[in-house]
Amino acid sequence: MTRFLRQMFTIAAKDLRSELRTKEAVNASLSFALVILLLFSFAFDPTSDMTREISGGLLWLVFAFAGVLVLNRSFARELNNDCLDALISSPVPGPALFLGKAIANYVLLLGIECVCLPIFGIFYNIHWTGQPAWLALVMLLGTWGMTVVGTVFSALTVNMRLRELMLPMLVYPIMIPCLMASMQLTTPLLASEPISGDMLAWVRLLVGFDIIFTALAVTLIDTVLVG
Amino acid sequence: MNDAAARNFEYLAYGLSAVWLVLLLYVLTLVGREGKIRAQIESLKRMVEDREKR
Amino acid sequence: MRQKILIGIGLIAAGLLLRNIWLMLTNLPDEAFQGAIFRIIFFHVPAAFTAFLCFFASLISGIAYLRTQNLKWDAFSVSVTEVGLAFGAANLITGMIWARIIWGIWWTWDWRLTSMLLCWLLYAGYLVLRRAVEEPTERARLSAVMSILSFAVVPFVFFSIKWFRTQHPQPVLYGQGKMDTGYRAMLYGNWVPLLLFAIILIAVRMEQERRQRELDALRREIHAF
Amino acid sequence: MKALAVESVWKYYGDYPALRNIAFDVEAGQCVALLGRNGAGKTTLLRILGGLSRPSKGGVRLFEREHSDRSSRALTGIIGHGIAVYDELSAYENLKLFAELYALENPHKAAMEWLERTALDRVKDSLVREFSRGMRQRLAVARAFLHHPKLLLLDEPFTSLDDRAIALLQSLLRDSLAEGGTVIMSTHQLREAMELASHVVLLNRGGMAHSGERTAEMLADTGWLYRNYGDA
Repeated sequence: MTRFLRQMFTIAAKDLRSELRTKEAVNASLSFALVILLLFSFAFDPTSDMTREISGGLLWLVFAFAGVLVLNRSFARELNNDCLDALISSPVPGPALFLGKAIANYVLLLGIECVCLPIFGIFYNIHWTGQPAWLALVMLLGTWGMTVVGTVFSALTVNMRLRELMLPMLVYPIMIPCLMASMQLTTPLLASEPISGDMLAWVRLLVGFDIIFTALAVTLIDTVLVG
Repeated sequence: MNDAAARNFEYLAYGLSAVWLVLLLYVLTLVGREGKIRAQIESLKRMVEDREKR
Repeated sequence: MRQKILIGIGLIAAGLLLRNIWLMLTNLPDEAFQGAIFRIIFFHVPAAFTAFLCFFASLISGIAYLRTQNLKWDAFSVSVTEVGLAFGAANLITGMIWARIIWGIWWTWDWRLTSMLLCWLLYAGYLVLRRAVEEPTERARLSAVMSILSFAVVPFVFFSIKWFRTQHPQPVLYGQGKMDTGYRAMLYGNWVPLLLFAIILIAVRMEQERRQRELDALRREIHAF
Repeated sequence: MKALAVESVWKYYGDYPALRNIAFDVEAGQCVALLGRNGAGKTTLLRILGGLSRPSKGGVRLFEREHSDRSSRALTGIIGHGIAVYDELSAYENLKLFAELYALENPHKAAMEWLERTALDRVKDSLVREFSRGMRQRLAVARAFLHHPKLLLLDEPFTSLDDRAIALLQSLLRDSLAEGGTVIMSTHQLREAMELASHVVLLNRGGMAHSGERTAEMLADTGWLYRNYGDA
């Protein structure tokens, strides 16, 4: 068990190190996020009350669009020099490989989100600090759901033609329940209202989504990687 | 309520034909695929003959 | 023999269907508020049932393929998904026509409509994924995983419906459905011929898939040497 | 001891059998040359042996263990077509990474030892991206030998390597064989392979054409094997 954890964190550390060294995905993702934030301001009046009402949706759209750029690189990174073969033929179990990569992606996505959030607040005049604990929880849960789904599909599409197109096509419909819940929860939080009553159902949905897809991913990853 | 137009019979007809139209479209794709398979068999046969001649 | 059985099933289905349409038009009274158009429901709902049954079958055959590595399951999985998509489309279109009359708009982002559309897109993605993989065994393996993941999302999609306000008429078969038993019998009665048609389509598609597989193997055999 | 037992392995691509009933045993200490034309199934077989692919029928046993047993992976080393090291990591980081993944006792020491043996210790902190072709190849060899594998699987090892890397690889293979290690390599370079090999396995159209000891005729005349067992 400790060996499993050590291998998992070794993979995560390796992915983070090589990503932070090249910054390929992070740079692309951050600049893309900024462009989307800018584009939204043309779509509607950024100061109106209406913006406030859909702020959660906007924010998570930015996260989802920018996030897929990071997730796409996750397994594609291993294609160079056939590194994926070396990892699969090593004694590292598939789930450790998967979870390691998912953790690396999780950290990267959360980092990007933490950069986007204040920018979003400034651009659209939203005081996002009203419910910091709840907001952090929703971001942690929602991002994990996105990460798990995205990482599995990154492995699934790694050898395919048109990989860059395939991933978003397949991944967004599956992510929708997770994104929907996050959006529903984030909107009141950005208006500094706490989560209570009926809204807790969305939190449960997020937790359920995370658990079920993590379990599915861990059981299916060996089938995906070894043909 | 016995007037056909008020009872929306026209749209009911549209609705029912829509169902069958969709299924018909699917059948057409099946027919198309059948044609493709035929063409593949033909080209494969030609390839084998070509090989045997040489 | 196989063909004769399929033709037989087709005849039975057509007979049942004609009888049902006759009964529908002559025997059943109009629904009080909706007029004749409500009869669309006898196709709309069974089409949705068929579509989801197909998607469920795709899940089962995906698991069966991963267990047995038998490509017949893969052929079944594609056929069933494609037929499910066809019936899903029929469901969406009849729903839109009905909505045009009753609600006055073609489309509304009611959650039942949206989730059907979402499932439709999900399984359309399954077909796109299949086109992107050349090698049959790898295609079978990856698409089996895809169909398992897709079906895992379906309950989440439907859970979320409950928590959104919905304009859709109350679910007709459970809850406080005020559906008359005559209507209900017709709803299920009309499901039978639709299901029979689905079975024929699936059988034809599976046969095509089998021949395509043999062709691919033959081509490899020839090209290899 | 039997290092490897291939038990009637079949591999299908669709309905097409790419491997048909392959069965042979390899004793520890043997060096097997896996021969055959392009498309005969050499790479497919090596991928199955390396755990990168699963057989459709039949099974593989490594050191009397089931192949699916992950612990047996630690005993194999693989050199494929790619160099399988990361461009954006340094030479030292690459070796240490794999030493950790193979759960070696002392990853740092293992990495340093192999950097020295492959004469890369002076550039150990440079990124692989900046390496010359030859240096990258030597690092790839070091990566494969890092965990002292008892079974080496090499896919066309001599085709992509330069002279210095070939010399290094050959000396490492000789050392490994002398210590009782086992080597299986697919190759086109018949002369180099025949000199090293103690046994040969010839594949033809995915089936076994011949397997047995490498004889003097094979060494003297590299075409002999194909003329006698393959269809020329």
